[in-house]
Amino acid sequence: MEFKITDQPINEQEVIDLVRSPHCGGLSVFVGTVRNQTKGKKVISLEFEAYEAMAINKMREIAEQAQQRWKTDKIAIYHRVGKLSVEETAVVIAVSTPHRKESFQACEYLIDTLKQVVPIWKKEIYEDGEIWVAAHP
Amino acid sequence: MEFKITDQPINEQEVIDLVRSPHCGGLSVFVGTVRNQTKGKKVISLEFEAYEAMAINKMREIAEQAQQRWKTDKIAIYHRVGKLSVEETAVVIAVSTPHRKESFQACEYLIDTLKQVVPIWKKEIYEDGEIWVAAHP
Amino acid sequence: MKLNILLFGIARDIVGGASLALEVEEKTTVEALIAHLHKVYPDFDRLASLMIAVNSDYAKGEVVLKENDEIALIPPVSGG
Amino acid sequence: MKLNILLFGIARDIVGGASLALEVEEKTTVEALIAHLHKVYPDFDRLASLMIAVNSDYAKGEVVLKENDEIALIPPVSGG
Repeated sequence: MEFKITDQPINEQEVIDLVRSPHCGGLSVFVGTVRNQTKGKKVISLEFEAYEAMAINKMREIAEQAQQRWKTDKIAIYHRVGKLSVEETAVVIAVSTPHRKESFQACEYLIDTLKQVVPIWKKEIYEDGEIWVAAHP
Repeated sequence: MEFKITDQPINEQEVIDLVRSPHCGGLSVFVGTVRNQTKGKKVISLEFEAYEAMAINKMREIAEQAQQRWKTDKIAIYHRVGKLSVEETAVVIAVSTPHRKESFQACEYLIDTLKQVVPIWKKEIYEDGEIWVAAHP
Repeated sequence: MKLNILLFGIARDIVGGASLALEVEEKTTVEALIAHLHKVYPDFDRLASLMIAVNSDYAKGEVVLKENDEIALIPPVSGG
Repeated sequence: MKLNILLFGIARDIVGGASLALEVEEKTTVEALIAHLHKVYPDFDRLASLMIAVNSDYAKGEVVLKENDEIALIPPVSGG
Protein backbone atom coordinates (compact mmCIF):
# COMPACT_ATOMS: atom_id res chain seq x y z
CA MET A 1 0.00 0.00 0.00
CA GLU A 2 1.24 3.45 -0.92
CA PHE A 3 -0.09 6.78 0.36
CA LYS A 4 1.15 10.24 -0.42
CA ILE A 5 0.25 13.87 0.22
CA THR A 6 2.08 16.06 -2.26
CA ASP A 7 2.21 19.68 -3.34
CA GLN A 8 3.41 18.64 -6.80
CA PRO A 9 1.19 17.67 -9.77
CA ILE A 10 0.16 14.01 -9.56
CA ASN A 11 1.13 11.68 -12.38
CA GLU A 12 -1.72 9.20 -12.72
CA GLN A 13 0.50 6.68 -14.51
CA GLU A 14 2.81 6.51 -11.49
CA VAL A 15 -0.09 5.66 -9.18
CA ILE A 16 -1.46 3.03 -11.58
CA ASP A 17 1.93 1.36 -11.93
CA LEU A 18 2.16 1.07 -8.12
CA VAL A 19 -0.82 -1.30 -8.01
CA ARG A 20 -0.17 -3.35 -11.15
CA SER A 21 0.04 -7.00 -10.14
CA PRO A 22 0.50 -10.38 -11.84
CA HIS A 23 -2.30 -11.78 -9.66
CA CYS A 24 -4.88 -9.28 -10.87
CA GLY A 25 -7.11 -8.89 -13.90
CA GLY A 26 -8.87 -5.75 -12.68
CA LEU A 27 -7.43 -2.38 -11.81
CA SER A 28 -9.79 0.50 -11.03
CA VAL A 29 -8.72 4.08 -10.75
CA PHE A 30 -10.56 7.15 -9.57
CA VAL A 31 -9.19 10.56 -10.48
CA GLY A 32 -10.73 13.58 -8.78
CA THR A 33 -10.27 16.69 -10.88
CA VAL A 34 -11.04 20.36 -10.32
CA ARG A 35 -14.38 21.34 -11.81
CA ASN A 36 -15.00 24.82 -13.20
CA GLN A 37 -18.20 25.32 -11.22
CA THR A 38 -20.06 24.34 -8.07
CA LYS A 39 -23.83 24.70 -8.00
CA GLY A 40 -23.68 27.11 -10.90
CA LYS A 41 -20.99 29.32 -9.33
CA LYS A 42 -17.80 29.72 -11.35
CA VAL A 43 -14.73 28.25 -9.64
CA ILE A 44 -11.35 29.87 -10.41
CA SER A 45 -9.16 27.56 -8.38
CA LEU A 46 -9.09 25.26 -5.36
CA GLU A 47 -6.78 25.22 -2.40
CA PHE A 48 -6.23 22.01 -0.47
CA GLU A 49 -4.74 21.73 2.98
CA ALA A 50 -4.00 18.51 4.88
CA TYR A 51 -3.16 17.43 8.39
CA GLU A 52 -0.57 15.25 6.80
CA ALA A 53 0.37 12.72 9.50
CA MET A 54 -3.25 11.99 10.34
CA ALA A 55 -4.33 12.00 6.68
CA ILE A 56 -1.81 9.26 5.89
CA ASN A 57 -2.97 7.30 8.96
CA LYS A 58 -6.61 7.52 7.92
CA MET A 59 -5.80 6.60 4.33
CA ARG A 60 -4.05 3.48 5.61
CA GLU A 61 -7.01 2.70 7.84
CA ILE A 62 -9.60 2.90 5.07
CA ALA A 63 -7.30 0.98 2.71
CA GLU A 64 -7.04 -1.81 5.29
CA GLN A 65 -10.83 -1.87 5.55
CA ALA A 66 -11.10 -2.19 1.76
CA GLN A 67 -8.41 -4.86 1.73
CA GLN A 68 -10.29 -6.98 4.26
CA ARG A 69 -13.68 -6.52 2.68
CA TRP A 70 -12.82 -7.00 -1.00
CA LYS A 71 -9.53 -8.95 -0.77
CA THR A 72 -7.80 -6.27 -2.79
CA ASP A 73 -4.24 -6.90 -3.84
CA LYS A 74 -2.67 -3.42 -3.93
CA ILE A 75 -3.99 0.05 -3.12
CA ALA A 76 -2.40 3.45 -3.73
CA ILE A 77 -3.81 6.85 -2.76
CA TYR A 78 -2.19 10.17 -3.72
CA HIS A 79 -3.70 13.50 -2.69
CA ARG A 80 -2.51 16.90 -3.82
CA VAL A 81 -2.29 19.95 -1.56
CA GLY A 82 -1.80 23.63 -2.38
CA LYS A 83 -3.42 25.67 -5.11
CA LEU A 84 -4.97 23.83 -8.07
CA SER A 85 -6.43 25.12 -11.32
CA VAL A 86 -9.47 23.78 -13.19
CA GLU A 87 -8.86 20.29 -14.74
CA GLU A 88 -5.93 19.53 -12.42
CA THR A 89 -5.90 16.30 -10.43
CA ALA A 90 -6.64 16.57 -6.72
CA VAL A 91 -6.71 12.87 -5.84
CA VAL A 92 -5.92 9.51 -7.42
CA ILE A 93 -7.02 6.20 -5.94
CA ALA A 94 -5.91 2.98 -7.62
CA VAL A 95 -6.90 -0.56 -6.60
CA SER A 96 -6.04 -3.93 -8.09
CA THR A 97 -8.04 -7.09 -7.50
CA PRO A 98 -8.11 -10.55 -9.10
CA HIS A 99 -11.57 -9.86 -10.62
CA ARG A 100 -12.92 -6.55 -11.81
CA LYS A 101 -16.13 -6.19 -9.81
CA GLU A 102 -14.24 -5.94 -6.51
CA SER A 103 -11.88 -3.30 -7.90
CA PHE A 104 -14.83 -1.02 -8.69
CA GLN A 105 -16.47 -1.56 -5.31
CA ALA A 106 -13.26 -1.02 -3.34
CA CYS A 107 -12.31 2.08 -5.36
CA GLU A 108 -15.71 3.69 -4.86
CA TYR A 109 -15.66 2.84 -1.15
CA LEU A 110 -12.23 4.44 -0.82
CA ILE A 111 -13.14 7.77 -2.41
CA ASP A 112 -16.50 7.96 -0.60
CA THR A 113 -14.84 7.22 2.75
CA LEU A 114 -11.82 9.42 2.11
CA LYS A 115 -14.20 12.35 1.67
CA GLN A 116 -15.78 11.59 5.04
CA VAL A 117 -12.82 10.86 7.30
CA VAL A 118 -9.47 11.93 5.88
CA PRO A 119 -8.41 15.32 7.33
CA ILE A 120 -8.02 17.35 4.16
CA TRP A 121 -9.76 20.64 3.54
CA LYS A 122 -10.74 22.32 0.31
CA LYS A 123 -11.24 26.03 -0.23
CA GLU A 124 -13.08 27.07 -3.38
CA ILE A 125 -11.95 30.33 -4.83
CA TYR A 126 -14.46 32.31 -6.90
CA GLU A 127 -14.16 35.60 -8.73
CA ASP A 128 -15.79 37.39 -5.81
CA GLY A 129 -14.69 35.45 -2.75
CA GLU A 130 -13.80 32.06 -1.33
CA ILE A 131 -15.31 29.41 0.90
CA TRP A 132 -14.15 26.37 2.89
CA VAL A 133 -16.23 23.58 1.36
CA ALA A 134 -18.68 21.80 3.70
CA ALA A 135 -17.64 23.90 6.71
CA HIS A 136 -21.12 25.23 7.38
CA PRO A 137 -24.37 23.28 7.52
CA MET B 1 -15.16 10.02 -27.74
CA GLU B 2 -12.00 8.17 -28.66
CA PHE B 3 -11.68 4.48 -29.52
CA LYS B 4 -8.61 2.58 -30.54
CA ILE B 5 -7.48 -0.96 -31.27
CA THR B 6 -3.70 -1.12 -31.13
CA ASP B 7 -0.92 -3.69 -31.25
CA GLN B 8 1.34 -1.40 -29.22
CA PRO B 9 1.50 -1.16 -25.40
CA ILE B 10 -1.21 1.14 -24.05
CA ASN B 11 -0.18 4.18 -22.07
CA GLU B 12 -2.86 4.68 -19.42
CA GLN B 13 -1.93 8.33 -18.94
CA GLU B 14 -2.72 9.03 -22.58
CA VAL B 15 -6.22 7.57 -22.24
CA ILE B 16 -6.88 9.47 -19.00
CA ASP B 17 -5.78 12.76 -20.52
CA LEU B 18 -8.24 12.24 -23.41
CA VAL B 19 -11.22 12.46 -21.04
CA ARG B 20 -10.02 15.20 -18.67
CA SER B 21 -12.57 17.99 -18.70
CA PRO B 22 -13.11 21.33 -16.96
CA HIS B 23 -16.78 20.40 -16.47
CA CYS B 24 -15.99 17.25 -14.50
CA GLY B 25 -15.02 16.40 -10.95
CA GLY B 26 -15.02 12.64 -11.44
CA LEU B 27 -12.92 10.53 -13.77
CA SER B 28 -13.09 6.74 -13.51
CA VAL B 29 -10.71 4.41 -15.23
CA PHE B 30 -10.73 0.66 -15.63
CA VAL B 31 -7.52 -1.09 -16.63
CA GLY B 32 -7.77 -4.76 -17.57
CA THR B 33 -4.44 -6.50 -17.05
CA VAL B 34 -3.17 -10.00 -17.82
CA ARG B 35 -3.48 -12.27 -14.81
CA ASN B 36 -0.99 -15.07 -14.20
CA GLN B 37 -3.68 -17.70 -13.73
CA THR B 38 -7.22 -18.69 -14.64
CA LYS B 39 -9.09 -21.07 -12.37
CA GLY B 40 -5.79 -22.22 -10.87
CA LYS B 41 -4.16 -22.86 -14.24
CA LYS B 42 -0.93 -20.95 -14.88
CA VAL B 43 -1.20 -18.49 -17.78
CA ILE B 44 2.01 -17.72 -19.73
CA SER B 45 0.59 -15.12 -22.09
CA LEU B 46 -2.57 -13.95 -23.82
CA GLU B 47 -3.26 -13.33 -27.45
CA PHE B 48 -5.98 -10.91 -28.50
CA GLU B 49 -7.53 -10.66 -31.91
CA ALA B 50 -10.13 -8.12 -33.05
CA TYR B 51 -12.52 -7.60 -35.91
CA GLU B 52 -11.35 -4.05 -35.90
CA ALA B 53 -13.97 -2.13 -37.89
CA MET B 54 -16.84 -3.75 -36.03
CA ALA B 55 -15.08 -3.50 -32.65
CA ILE B 56 -14.75 0.28 -33.05
CA ASN B 57 -18.41 0.48 -34.12
CA LYS B 58 -19.57 -1.47 -31.08
CA MET B 59 -17.35 0.56 -28.74
CA ARG B 60 -18.96 3.72 -30.08
CA GLU B 61 -22.41 2.18 -29.67
CA ILE B 62 -21.91 1.22 -26.01
CA ALA B 63 -20.23 4.59 -25.29
CA GLU B 64 -23.30 6.36 -26.72
CA GLN B 65 -25.52 4.24 -24.48
CA ALA B 66 -23.42 5.23 -21.45
CA GLN B 67 -23.44 8.86 -22.52
CA GLN B 68 -27.24 8.92 -22.72
CA ARG B 69 -27.79 7.05 -19.49
CA TRP B 70 -25.24 8.76 -17.21
CA LYS B 71 -24.72 12.08 -19.02
CA THR B 72 -21.03 11.37 -19.27
CA ASP B 73 -18.82 14.11 -20.62
CA LYS B 74 -16.00 12.21 -22.36
CA ILE B 75 -15.28 8.51 -22.92
CA ALA B 76 -12.16 6.81 -24.26
CA ILE B 77 -11.64 3.08 -24.86
CA TYR B 78 -8.33 1.55 -25.96
CA HIS B 79 -7.93 -2.20 -26.52
CA ARG B 80 -4.69 -3.99 -27.23
CA VAL B 81 -4.32 -6.84 -29.73
CA GLY B 82 -1.49 -9.30 -30.30
CA LYS B 83 0.52 -11.18 -27.73
CA LEU B 84 0.56 -9.88 -24.13
CA SER B 85 2.57 -10.97 -21.11
CA VAL B 86 1.40 -11.17 -17.50
CA GLU B 87 0.77 -7.69 -15.94
CA GLU B 88 0.43 -6.00 -19.34
CA THR B 89 -2.61 -3.85 -20.06
CA ALA B 90 -5.23 -5.33 -22.39
CA VAL B 91 -7.88 -2.64 -22.14
CA VAL B 92 -8.31 0.85 -20.71
CA ILE B 93 -11.69 2.55 -20.33
CA ALA B 94 -11.81 6.13 -19.05
CA VAL B 95 -14.95 8.17 -18.36
CA SER B 96 -15.41 11.68 -17.04
CA THR B 97 -18.62 12.97 -15.47
CA PRO B 98 -19.55 16.08 -13.46
CA HIS B 99 -20.04 13.96 -10.30
CA ARG B 100 -18.16 10.84 -9.33
CA LYS B 101 -20.96 8.30 -8.84
CA GLU B 102 -21.91 8.38 -12.51
CA SER B 103 -18.30 7.90 -13.60
CA PHE B 104 -18.11 4.62 -11.66
CA GLN B 105 -21.44 3.37 -12.97
CA ALA B 106 -20.67 4.27 -16.58
CA CYS B 107 -17.17 2.78 -16.43
CA GLU B 108 -18.41 -0.51 -15.00
CA TYR B 109 -21.22 -0.67 -17.56
CA LEU B 110 -18.71 -0.11 -20.36
CA ILE B 111 -16.32 -2.90 -19.38
CA ASP B 112 -19.18 -5.34 -18.62
CA THR B 113 -20.85 -4.62 -21.95
CA LEU B 114 -17.59 -4.55 -23.92
CA LYS B 115 -16.96 -8.11 -22.75
CA GLN B 116 -20.37 -9.16 -24.06
CA VAL B 117 -20.65 -7.46 -27.43
CA VAL B 118 -17.36 -6.13 -28.78
CA PRO B 119 -15.84 -8.58 -31.30
CA ILE B 120 -12.49 -9.24 -29.68
CA TRP B 121 -11.19 -12.70 -28.87
CA LYS B 122 -8.71 -13.83 -26.26
CA LYS B 123 -6.56 -16.94 -26.41
CA GLU B 124 -4.97 -18.05 -23.15
CA ILE B 125 -1.62 -19.71 -23.56
CA TYR B 126 -0.54 -22.22 -20.89
CA GLU B 127 2.64 -24.24 -20.51
CA ASP B 128 0.87 -27.23 -22.03
CA GLY B 129 -1.57 -25.80 -24.52
CA GLU B 130 -3.88 -22.94 -25.34
CA ILE B 131 -7.57 -22.17 -25.42
CA TRP B 132 -9.92 -19.56 -26.92
CA VAL B 133 -11.60 -18.15 -23.83
CA ALA B 134 -15.39 -18.63 -23.56
CA ALA B 135 -15.59 -20.42 -26.92
CA HIS B 136 -17.12 -23.57 -25.49
CA PRO B 137 -20.05 -23.86 -23.09
CA MET C 1 -23.75 -15.37 -55.62
CA LYS C 2 -20.36 -15.33 -54.02
CA LEU C 3 -19.81 -14.48 -50.35
CA ASN C 4 -16.52 -13.79 -48.67
CA ILE C 5 -16.75 -14.47 -44.94
CA LEU C 6 -14.26 -13.08 -42.45
CA LEU C 7 -13.19 -15.50 -39.74
CA PHE C 8 -11.89 -14.76 -36.24
CA GLY C 9 -10.73 -16.57 -33.13
CA ILE C 10 -11.75 -20.19 -32.91
CA ALA C 11 -13.78 -19.89 -36.14
CA ARG C 12 -10.53 -19.23 -37.99
CA ASP C 13 -9.00 -22.34 -36.40
CA ILE C 14 -12.01 -24.51 -37.26
CA VAL C 15 -12.16 -23.45 -40.90
CA GLY C 16 -8.39 -23.18 -41.21
CA GLY C 17 -8.04 -19.69 -42.69
CA ALA C 18 -8.73 -16.00 -42.15
CA SER C 19 -11.62 -15.97 -44.61
CA LEU C 20 -13.91 -18.32 -46.48
CA ALA C 21 -15.21 -17.86 -50.03
CA LEU C 22 -18.61 -19.48 -50.51
CA GLU C 23 -20.94 -19.81 -53.49
CA VAL C 24 -24.55 -19.58 -52.23
CA GLU C 25 -28.00 -19.05 -53.74
CA GLU C 26 -29.35 -15.52 -54.19
CA LYS C 27 -31.35 -14.28 -51.18
CA THR C 28 -29.62 -16.58 -48.74
CA THR C 29 -30.50 -15.52 -45.19
CA VAL C 30 -28.17 -15.27 -42.20
CA GLU C 31 -29.93 -18.25 -40.64
CA ALA C 32 -29.48 -20.37 -43.79
CA LEU C 33 -25.79 -19.45 -43.91
CA ILE C 34 -25.29 -20.47 -40.29
CA ALA C 35 -27.06 -23.79 -40.90
CA HIS C 36 -24.87 -24.40 -43.93
CA LEU C 37 -21.68 -23.68 -41.99
CA HIS C 38 -22.70 -26.02 -39.16
CA LYS C 39 -23.24 -28.77 -41.71
CA VAL C 40 -19.87 -28.29 -43.43
CA TYR C 41 -17.91 -27.69 -40.17
CA PRO C 42 -19.49 -29.81 -37.43
CA ASP C 43 -17.00 -28.36 -34.88
CA PHE C 44 -19.16 -25.22 -34.85
CA ASP C 45 -21.79 -27.29 -33.01
CA ARG C 46 -19.51 -27.33 -29.97
CA LEU C 47 -19.30 -23.55 -29.61
CA ALA C 48 -21.27 -21.67 -26.96
CA SER C 49 -22.65 -19.46 -29.73
CA LEU C 50 -22.05 -18.52 -33.36
CA MET C 51 -23.29 -15.28 -34.84
CA ILE C 52 -23.04 -13.49 -38.15
CA ALA C 53 -22.16 -9.85 -38.49
CA VAL C 54 -23.21 -8.01 -41.64
CA ASN C 55 -21.48 -4.71 -42.38
CA SER C 56 -20.00 -4.47 -38.88
CA ASP C 57 -23.10 -5.20 -36.84
CA TYR C 58 -24.78 -8.32 -35.50
CA ALA C 59 -27.46 -9.53 -37.95
CA LYS C 60 -30.71 -11.32 -37.15
CA GLY C 61 -31.49 -14.69 -38.72
CA GLU C 62 -34.02 -13.36 -41.24
CA VAL C 63 -31.65 -10.81 -42.77
CA VAL C 64 -31.07 -11.49 -46.48
CA LEU C 65 -27.44 -11.41 -47.56
CA LYS C 66 -26.20 -9.48 -50.58
CA GLU C 67 -23.04 -10.09 -52.58
CA ASN C 68 -21.25 -6.93 -51.49
CA ASP C 69 -22.04 -7.23 -47.76
CA GLU C 70 -19.08 -7.50 -45.42
CA ILE C 71 -19.89 -10.73 -43.65
CA ALA C 72 -18.09 -12.06 -40.58
CA LEU C 73 -18.48 -15.12 -38.41
CA ILE C 74 -18.53 -14.18 -34.72
CA PRO C 75 -17.74 -16.96 -32.23
CA PRO C 76 -18.20 -16.12 -28.50
CA VAL C 77 -16.35 -12.87 -27.81
CA SER C 78 -13.88 -12.61 -24.92
CA GLY C 79 -12.28 -9.16 -25.01
CA GLY C 80 -11.40 -7.03 -22.01
CA MET D 1 -0.90 21.92 31.86
CA LYS D 2 -0.11 23.43 28.51
CA LEU D 3 -1.68 22.21 25.24
CA ASN D 4 -0.62 23.11 21.78
CA ILE D 5 -3.50 22.67 19.33
CA LEU D 6 -2.98 22.37 15.58
CA LEU D 7 -5.48 24.27 13.47
CA PHE D 8 -6.60 23.59 9.90
CA GLY D 9 -8.97 24.99 7.30
CA ILE D 10 -11.67 27.24 8.61
CA ALA D 11 -10.52 26.63 12.22
CA ARG D 12 -7.26 28.33 11.35
CA ASP D 13 -9.16 31.29 9.93
CA ILE D 14 -11.44 31.54 12.99
CA VAL D 15 -8.60 31.46 15.51
CA GLY D 16 -6.24 33.41 13.29
CA GLY D 17 -3.18 31.17 13.36
CA ALA D 18 -1.83 27.72 12.54
CA SER D 19 -1.80 26.62 16.19
CA LEU D 20 -3.14 27.66 19.55
CA ALA D 21 -1.32 27.39 22.90
CA LEU D 22 -3.73 26.90 25.78
CA GLU D 23 -3.26 26.56 29.51
CA VAL D 24 -5.85 24.08 30.83
CA GLU D 25 -6.44 22.07 34.02
CA GLU D 26 -4.92 18.62 34.39
CA LYS D 27 -7.23 15.82 33.18
CA THR D 28 -9.12 18.07 30.81
CA THR D 29 -11.26 15.92 28.51
CA VAL D 30 -11.78 16.32 24.78
CA GLU D 31 -15.36 17.35 25.43
CA ALA D 32 -14.32 20.03 27.95
CA LEU D 33 -11.76 21.38 25.49
CA ILE D 34 -14.35 21.63 22.72
CA ALA D 35 -16.76 23.45 25.06
CA HIS D 36 -14.00 25.85 26.06
CA LEU D 37 -13.13 26.60 22.43
CA HIS D 38 -16.77 27.23 21.51
CA LYS D 39 -16.97 29.74 24.38
CA VAL D 40 -13.81 31.60 23.40
CA TYR D 41 -14.48 31.47 19.64
CA PRO D 42 -18.27 31.65 19.07
CA ASP D 43 -17.77 31.30 15.30
CA PHE D 44 -17.18 27.58 15.92
CA ASP D 45 -20.91 27.34 16.73
CA ARG D 46 -21.66 27.95 13.05
CA LEU D 47 -19.67 24.97 11.78
CA ALA D 48 -21.37 21.77 10.64
CA SER D 49 -19.11 19.86 13.06
CA LEU D 50 -15.95 20.28 15.11
CA MET D 51 -13.86 17.35 16.25
CA ILE D 52 -10.64 16.82 18.11
CA ALA D 53 -7.91 14.47 16.95
CA VAL D 54 -5.46 13.15 19.50
CA ASN D 55 -2.23 11.66 18.19
CA SER D 56 -3.52 11.49 14.62
CA ASP D 57 -6.90 9.88 15.25
CA TYR D 58 -10.38 11.12 16.08
CA ALA D 59 -10.91 11.16 19.85
CA LYS D 60 -14.16 10.60 21.76
CA GLY D 61 -15.46 13.23 24.19
CA GLU D 62 -14.47 11.34 27.33
CA VAL D 63 -10.79 10.97 26.37
CA VAL D 64 -8.50 12.69 28.89
CA LEU D 65 -5.82 14.88 27.34
CA LYS D 66 -2.15 14.74 28.32
CA GLU D 67 0.45 17.43 27.92
CA ASN D 68 2.47 15.67 25.24
CA ASP D 69 -0.48 14.60 23.10
CA GLU D 70 -0.54 15.91 19.57
CA ILE D 71 -3.91 17.63 19.51
CA ALA D 72 -5.63 18.98 16.40
CA LEU D 73 -8.93 20.70 15.78
CA ILE D 74 -10.78 19.09 12.87
CA PRO D 75 -13.48 21.16 11.18
CA PRO D 76 -15.64 19.39 8.53
CA VAL D 77 -13.30 17.66 6.09
CA SER D 78 -13.68 18.15 2.34
CA GLY D 79 -10.85 16.31 0.59
CA GLY D 80 -11.11 14.41 -2.66
